[in-house]
Amino acid sequence: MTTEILWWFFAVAIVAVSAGVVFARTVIHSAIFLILSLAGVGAMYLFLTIEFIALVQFLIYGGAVTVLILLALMLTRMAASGEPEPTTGVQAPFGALVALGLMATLIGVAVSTAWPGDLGGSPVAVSIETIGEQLFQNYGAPFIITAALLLVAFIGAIVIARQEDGD
Amino acid sequence: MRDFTLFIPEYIAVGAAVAILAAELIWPRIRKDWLAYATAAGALAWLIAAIPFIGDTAGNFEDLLRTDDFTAYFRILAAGIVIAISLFSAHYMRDRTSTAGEYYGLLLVAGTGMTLMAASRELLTAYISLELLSFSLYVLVGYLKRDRLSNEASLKYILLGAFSSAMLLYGISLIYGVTGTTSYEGIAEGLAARGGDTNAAAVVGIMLIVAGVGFKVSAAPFHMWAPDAYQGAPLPITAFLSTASKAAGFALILRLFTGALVVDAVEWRAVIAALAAITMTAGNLLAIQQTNLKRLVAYSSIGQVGYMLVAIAAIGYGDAATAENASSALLLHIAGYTVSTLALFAALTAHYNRTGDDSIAGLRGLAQTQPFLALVITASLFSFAGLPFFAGFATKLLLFQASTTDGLLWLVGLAAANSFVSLYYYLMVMRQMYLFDPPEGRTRFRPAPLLGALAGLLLLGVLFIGIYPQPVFEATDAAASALFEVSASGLVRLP
Amino acid sequence: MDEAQGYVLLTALALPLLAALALLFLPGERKMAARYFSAVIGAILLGLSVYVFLAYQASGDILQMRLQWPWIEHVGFLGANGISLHLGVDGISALLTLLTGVVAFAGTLIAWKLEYRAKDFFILFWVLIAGVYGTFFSLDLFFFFFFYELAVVPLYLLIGIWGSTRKEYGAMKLTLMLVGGSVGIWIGIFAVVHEAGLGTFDLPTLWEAGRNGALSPEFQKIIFPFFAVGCGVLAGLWPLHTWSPDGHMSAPTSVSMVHAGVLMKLGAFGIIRLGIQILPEGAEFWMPALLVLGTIGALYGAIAALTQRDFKLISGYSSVSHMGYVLIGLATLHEVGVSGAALQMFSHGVMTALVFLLIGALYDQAHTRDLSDFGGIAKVMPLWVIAYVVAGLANVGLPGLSGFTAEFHIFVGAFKTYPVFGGLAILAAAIAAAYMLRMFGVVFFGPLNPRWRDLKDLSPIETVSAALLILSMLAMGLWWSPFTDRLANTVVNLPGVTS
Amino acid sequence: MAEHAWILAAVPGIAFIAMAAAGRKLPRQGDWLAVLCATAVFALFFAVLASFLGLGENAWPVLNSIEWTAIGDFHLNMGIAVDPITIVMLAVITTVALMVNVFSVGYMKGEPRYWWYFAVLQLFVASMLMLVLADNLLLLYVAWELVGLSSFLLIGHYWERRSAVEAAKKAFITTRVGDVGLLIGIILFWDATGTFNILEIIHYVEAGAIGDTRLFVTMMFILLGAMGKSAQLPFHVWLPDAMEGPTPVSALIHAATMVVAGVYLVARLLPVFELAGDALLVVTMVGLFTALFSGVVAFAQTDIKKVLAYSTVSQLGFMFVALGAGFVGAGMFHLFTHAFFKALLFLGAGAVIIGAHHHQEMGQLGGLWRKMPITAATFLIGSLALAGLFPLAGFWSKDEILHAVDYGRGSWAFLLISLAAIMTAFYTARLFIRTFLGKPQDAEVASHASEPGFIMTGPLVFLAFLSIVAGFFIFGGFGSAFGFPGGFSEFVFLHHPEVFHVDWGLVGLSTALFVIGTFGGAWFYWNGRLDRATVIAEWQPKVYEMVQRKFYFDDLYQFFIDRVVLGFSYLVSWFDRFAVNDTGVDGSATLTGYAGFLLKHLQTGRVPNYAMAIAAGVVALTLISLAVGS
Amino acid sequence: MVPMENYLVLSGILFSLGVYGVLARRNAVLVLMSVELMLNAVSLNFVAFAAYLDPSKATGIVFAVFVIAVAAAEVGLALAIVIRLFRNRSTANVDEAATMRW
Repeated sequence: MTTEILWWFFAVAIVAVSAGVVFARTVIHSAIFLILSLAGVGAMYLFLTIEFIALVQFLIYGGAVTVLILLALMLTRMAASGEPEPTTGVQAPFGALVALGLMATLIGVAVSTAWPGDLGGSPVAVSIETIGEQLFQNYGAPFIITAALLLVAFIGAIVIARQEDGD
Repeated sequence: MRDFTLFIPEYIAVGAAVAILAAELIWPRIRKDWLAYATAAGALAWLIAAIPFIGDTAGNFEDLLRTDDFTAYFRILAAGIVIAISLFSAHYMRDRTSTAGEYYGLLLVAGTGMTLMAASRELLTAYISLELLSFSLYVLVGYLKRDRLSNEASLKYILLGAFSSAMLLYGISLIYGVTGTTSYEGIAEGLAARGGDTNAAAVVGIMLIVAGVGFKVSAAPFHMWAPDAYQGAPLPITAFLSTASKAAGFALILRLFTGALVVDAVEWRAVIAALAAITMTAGNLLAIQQTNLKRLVAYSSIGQVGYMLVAIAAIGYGDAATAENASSALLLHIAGYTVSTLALFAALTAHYNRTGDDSIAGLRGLAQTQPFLALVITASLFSFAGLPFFAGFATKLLLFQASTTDGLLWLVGLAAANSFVSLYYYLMVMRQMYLFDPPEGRTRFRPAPLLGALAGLLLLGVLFIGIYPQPVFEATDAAASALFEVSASGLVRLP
Repeated sequence: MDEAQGYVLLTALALPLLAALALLFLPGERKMAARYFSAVIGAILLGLSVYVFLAYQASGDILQMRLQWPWIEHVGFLGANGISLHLGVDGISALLTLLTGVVAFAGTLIAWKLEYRAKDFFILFWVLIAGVYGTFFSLDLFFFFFFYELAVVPLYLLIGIWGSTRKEYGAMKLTLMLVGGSVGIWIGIFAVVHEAGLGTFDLPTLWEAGRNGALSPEFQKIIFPFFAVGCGVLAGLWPLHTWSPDGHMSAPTSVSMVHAGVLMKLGAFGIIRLGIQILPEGAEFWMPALLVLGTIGALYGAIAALTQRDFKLISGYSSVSHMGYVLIGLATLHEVGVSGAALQMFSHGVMTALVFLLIGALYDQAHTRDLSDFGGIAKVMPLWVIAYVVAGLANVGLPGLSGFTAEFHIFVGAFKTYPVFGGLAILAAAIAAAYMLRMFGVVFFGPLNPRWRDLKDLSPIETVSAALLILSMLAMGLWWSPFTDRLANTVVNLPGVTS
Repeated sequence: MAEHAWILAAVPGIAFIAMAAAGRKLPRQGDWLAVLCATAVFALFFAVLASFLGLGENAWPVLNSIEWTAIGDFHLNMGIAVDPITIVMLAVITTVALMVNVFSVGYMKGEPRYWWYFAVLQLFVASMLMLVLADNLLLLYVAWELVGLSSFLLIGHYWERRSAVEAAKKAFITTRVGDVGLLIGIILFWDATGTFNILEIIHYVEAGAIGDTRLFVTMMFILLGAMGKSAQLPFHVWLPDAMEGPTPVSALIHAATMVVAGVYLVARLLPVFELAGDALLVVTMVGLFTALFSGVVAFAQTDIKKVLAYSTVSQLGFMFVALGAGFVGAGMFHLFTHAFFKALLFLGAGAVIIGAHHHQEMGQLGGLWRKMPITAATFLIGSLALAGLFPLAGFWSKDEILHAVDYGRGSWAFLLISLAAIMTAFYTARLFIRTFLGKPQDAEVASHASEPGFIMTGPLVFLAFLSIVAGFFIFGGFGSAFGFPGGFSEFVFLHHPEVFHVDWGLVGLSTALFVIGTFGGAWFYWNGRLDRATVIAEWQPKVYEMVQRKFYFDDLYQFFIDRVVLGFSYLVSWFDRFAVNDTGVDGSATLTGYAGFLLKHLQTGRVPNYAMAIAAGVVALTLISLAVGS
Repeated sequence: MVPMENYLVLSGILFSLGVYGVLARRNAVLVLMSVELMLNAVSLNFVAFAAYLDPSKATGIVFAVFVIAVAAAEVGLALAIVIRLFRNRSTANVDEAATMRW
């Protein structure tokens, strides 16, 4: 019972802060909201009793990504003119329309579908072993490829961002 | 079972990539065009290493990746493309960048990504491979970082790419929710076995996936990044975008749709047909308006994607046999299209290295300043338009013929009409080259021998496929049957 | 024997292509070499064509000189003989082969005067000719379409580079309209091959399928228009004829000759090969419509020609008119009418080729084609005028010249089937007399306009090619049984052709 | 020989080719070759005639044909058929051709394109002979067109003269209109009977192969052709203009031979006409109107050749009337005689023109008989023959026609044709008087006038002789002297022979007509006085002008062509440019381009818009497929 | 105890918000953040499915892991590009990076 209340609290909070991300007036606020939202989703993973993924979420997102973003903001926020430029484009209302349509669709799908194997029961705890097993045994190939992927991203980021004579 | 030897060719490719990176780190002053030749050599080794896998049916890595003829086909295609592109780049990049190691390395990796996309029979692997290709391309497109256009292009490309891959992922998640698995066989069975009340989820999932892959192959309305990316990217990368990334996209689509989604054909075939129609029409109509060669090529390639999607629609509409024939014809067309495009860019690069002008008007009088390049450009454009003697004629005709099924004739007709429209803007290019005398000060010149030879070689390829496609067609047939022998031909379709 | 003759066809088909290839490697400055070379090639082709025509046995099989090389088979959807290089001629294509040989040779000679990028011209010219031969020889749908397109496309450059009035417009319009037409053919091909479901493009097989009901009547009725209109565009089918006046106005002389002389026939030929022979039922169903359009074209072209002031426009419109006759002849589906159509293809071919030759010869000197600028030039160019009068009289359908032979057969066929339209067609012939004589009167006769006092008469080369064309006109006009005999067997055995 | 009569046509044909090819190079530009050829044909004719008569009636008609082509069931034979009608035509053609060839040697001396003139003359003779020899309508049509062509070429011989070109064009196109009818008629015959052979057609028709209405329509089409060639109303307009040609040509083509081709055709097909309901009545009416009309118009003409031209038209009308009455004999006989005296008159006119140095307006002539007596004499004979003075040739044939009309068509036609006869006499008198008698109107013309040489007067004399004697062929006795007993009518009209008998009443009557006409003319114009004529003219100026303007026919046609035909043509060309081309073709192209132009503005270059496209696309796809799916 | 649909609905909302962000915001970094939101939604989806429907194989969780990894890499690369954009044009505004169009 308490979990449900708690869940609902978190759910509402997540929605709220996520809304904050996209609606906040200034970029920095959005960034902060984003951190909160990510954390909230991490909490959701906890509700799903899958601590591992929650951990990953906190580490990678809560840590790395947000730091990156903040860094980027530092590097890019001060425009030629001091004051922050308007951050919402003209097509916002249409965007809202489309997004609402999409939301309706997705929610509709979520509730209308009778998910095969959904016992309507509570989530089953997935042991860390299973995950490891899957990750390193069955999904070895993607894992290796991901290594290459990260390498590419790494190199690419360097190549693109690297200061050179002339910049 | 986990047979790591299946990917020796890819190891070679990636190894070569790393080696090249290292080389430049070690000798920063190394001549950049040597790196290009090294890349070509590496890709060649990759290609050679791929040959033994032709005809291998057993190659199967954990049901995640298969190295059957289909894979072999795209391996060779990818390797060939990388060879060509790296050679195109030799002078181009030498003149434009201080460091090229990453460029060539990423080129190879991108090729690998393409191969893996063709090989993967599981959504996660497919997705990762796709991202491997995409990431490399994001960087390559933006490689001329000081060039505002290049940078803008890569920004657009990556932002939209991320956006659309999020869509793709959401779709995958829905499919996963419906079928409880991500392997194509599993999905096929799951879809076949599912109850009617999961339709919504399945449909939405499929549509999101269509959007994701549609973005990759730049099908309207997901195509809008393409022209900008093409225009901004370094010329060789434009070639790579219009060949490799499209081919890869279709490799993935073929695997996925014939292996898994074909079961649910009734749900998506109409949509694919519609996409095809919109794509080809939009591409050709917009191409009419272009003044920049790269953009023109971009739009015309969008048109080509429309034609290729016809085959995918045919897979949905026809029976198993039709599906296989259509796939085979599609592969053939991809081969023809690729060769033609490469030929075109070989000539364009030679011309661009000389003049630095990538507008259509820049070709003015080329027939007199450089008849050979003009000839090559003509050949490839006519090949796109599907005129006789050039690859496009045979491949397009066979593609459409194979895709003609009951209920799809209208689309084939539209495609034919579109390729007629396309002739107009190809002729406009011809017009610049042949009808006008060159502007003042444009004198005869001879292209760099390497590019000249390459162009000639590719021209021969275009002619060969155009006149005697039998061998290539047999190869694509083998590839297609490999695609189907796994399961799809046995798959029951939902009514 | 038959096989061996098949190689004759192959030679006639390959020779121009090889010629184009060879010229490709010839340095552009060596104009003379290109000319002589092309002249020789043209002569050889003429010889081969004459041989093909004469060697065609009037009493033998319908398809002769067959040669079949498997090309693409047992792959994809293609079965045995999926696509094969299948050559052969029937009576009609034998006749048209002769036509091609004659016109091509004449055209080559006329191109002699060309100075600007002569080599490139001949390259494209030979590609064009190869396309024409290929279309006439092909007994395989794939290659039929292959060569059909091959014959159309070079026109863009040929007109665009070497043309005269509004050349870019004319070239673009002509190319687009013709290729646009071939889209229709394309769709037709897809539908037919799919519907037949034999996995082959082999024409005889498909004809069989069309006859034995493998292609249902409903299907045939739906698809025939695609072929008819698609080919019709090239045949100057009203109202899709407008490329003809403009295109001819812009085209350089020898291109006009080949184009109006031979290419337009490809269209009509396609209607026979694809329309009538693959889809007999559809043909029977749609022919009345074709008849109406053909008749409109015949009258329309003639009437429009009455008041044109540009030589080439007159010939352009009269071409529309005459191709209208061809369509009428085909539409009768009567043995005499269809033979008449075939004869008319030949007749109009040589006649219009001659006309354009002469117009070119005049325009090169006068640099105007406006009728009202001229007058009395018979004084300075007697040969030219005589040749033109002959051509014009053939155009008018004067007995003794090919025009009469052809039109007479068409009229007979038309009267047997649709008398009213036959009458209208004859009326168009009368109008033809009006516009032709009007032109004679204004341009050739009357007092000599001093401005043209020093025009030169036909050069020897021009005279030779003109004589060649006039000769073939007289041949058909005076003694036409050699032509009709070769046609008879083929025409009578066309599906749906009545007696 | 008779079955090889095609040689007659072959000889001049070869001559034509030879002269057209090499005529200019030959000595004297090859006129001797022409004359030689004409003589040969003339001689050959007698050979044919002899063998023909030798074969005897039962062997007539002499046939000789070969298979030309065959397509399936469509068979086409070509050949010749020689029967009395053919013989008559052959006689006329060969004789007049010879005369004209000889005459031309003198007349055309020093004219431009001398050789070409003779060459075309041979072409004409060849095709004319082919026309009358043909055993089938197709070959006949071929020849028909070829004579038209040579007529066109000869009329336009002086093509530097605009008027000549116009005349040639007019002749060709006008007759062409008729020919269209003829061709239609021929094909209609084939359609019904499956053959072009004339005898077979007649046979089929008599067997009732064609329904009445259809047959009537067919015959009307055929008649159109005949009217076109024979310049019957309303196709007569080309013949007077045709006088632009050299005068000998007018004599040969536009008086003696080609223009009677129509008459020949009708005579040839008369059996069919007879079965075709009122077809013959139509023929009569056409003939009558033409005869009267052109008789009237001839009054007001001042150019001697024009007068002769209209008189020709009128005489052709007579022949049609005769045929319309169903009397081939009468028609053909008038054709026969008329050929000689009209050729004589034209050649005489030619002599006058040469003698008077190309003055041919009556107003400038007059009193020439002193200067050129032979010409005057022969011309007088011709005129009298034309006017129908007993016992000259014209008298007998006109007599025959009157008789035929009286017998076949009744009194109303008889009255009208008698009126026409009077007119004939009238304008003939006027022509002769004003040209040769009275005082010279134009002194210096008269002073320079002189008799042309023998080469020209010779033919005149010969023809004059024929104009006198030709009429006697009507008598059986006279005929049998030449080997065909029963006389002309029986010879020609094998089917139901009618023995000729002189009906003195009729003789009296026609003589009366002659007298009235001639003396009327004399009274008006005797020794160059014009006041009486002018009185008439001023009494009703409108009428006079109308007559002089040939009842406005030409103006009417001109108007029709300029306003209606050409106007329509302009309309069509306009439609072709604007509606079909600019709107239909270019329009669609522009439209496509414009669609692209609109579309490209979606490509704003802004990431959010692109993303919008993607998202909207996804939503759309999803919703659509959900809607479709469920 | 919470039914799976809740999670799905939540992720749907997050996803749509992300979409809105991409469509509406002009600052490149913001666009990226929105994309991150979408990816979050996706991985939430995966995990939820894994936990409820497929605990034995837990493919979804693996997927989620990869998604997170890829997302992180993507952000890194994208930010590098954005910084380059800022260097070139001294703006991070995507609307102004619209030199190429039509």
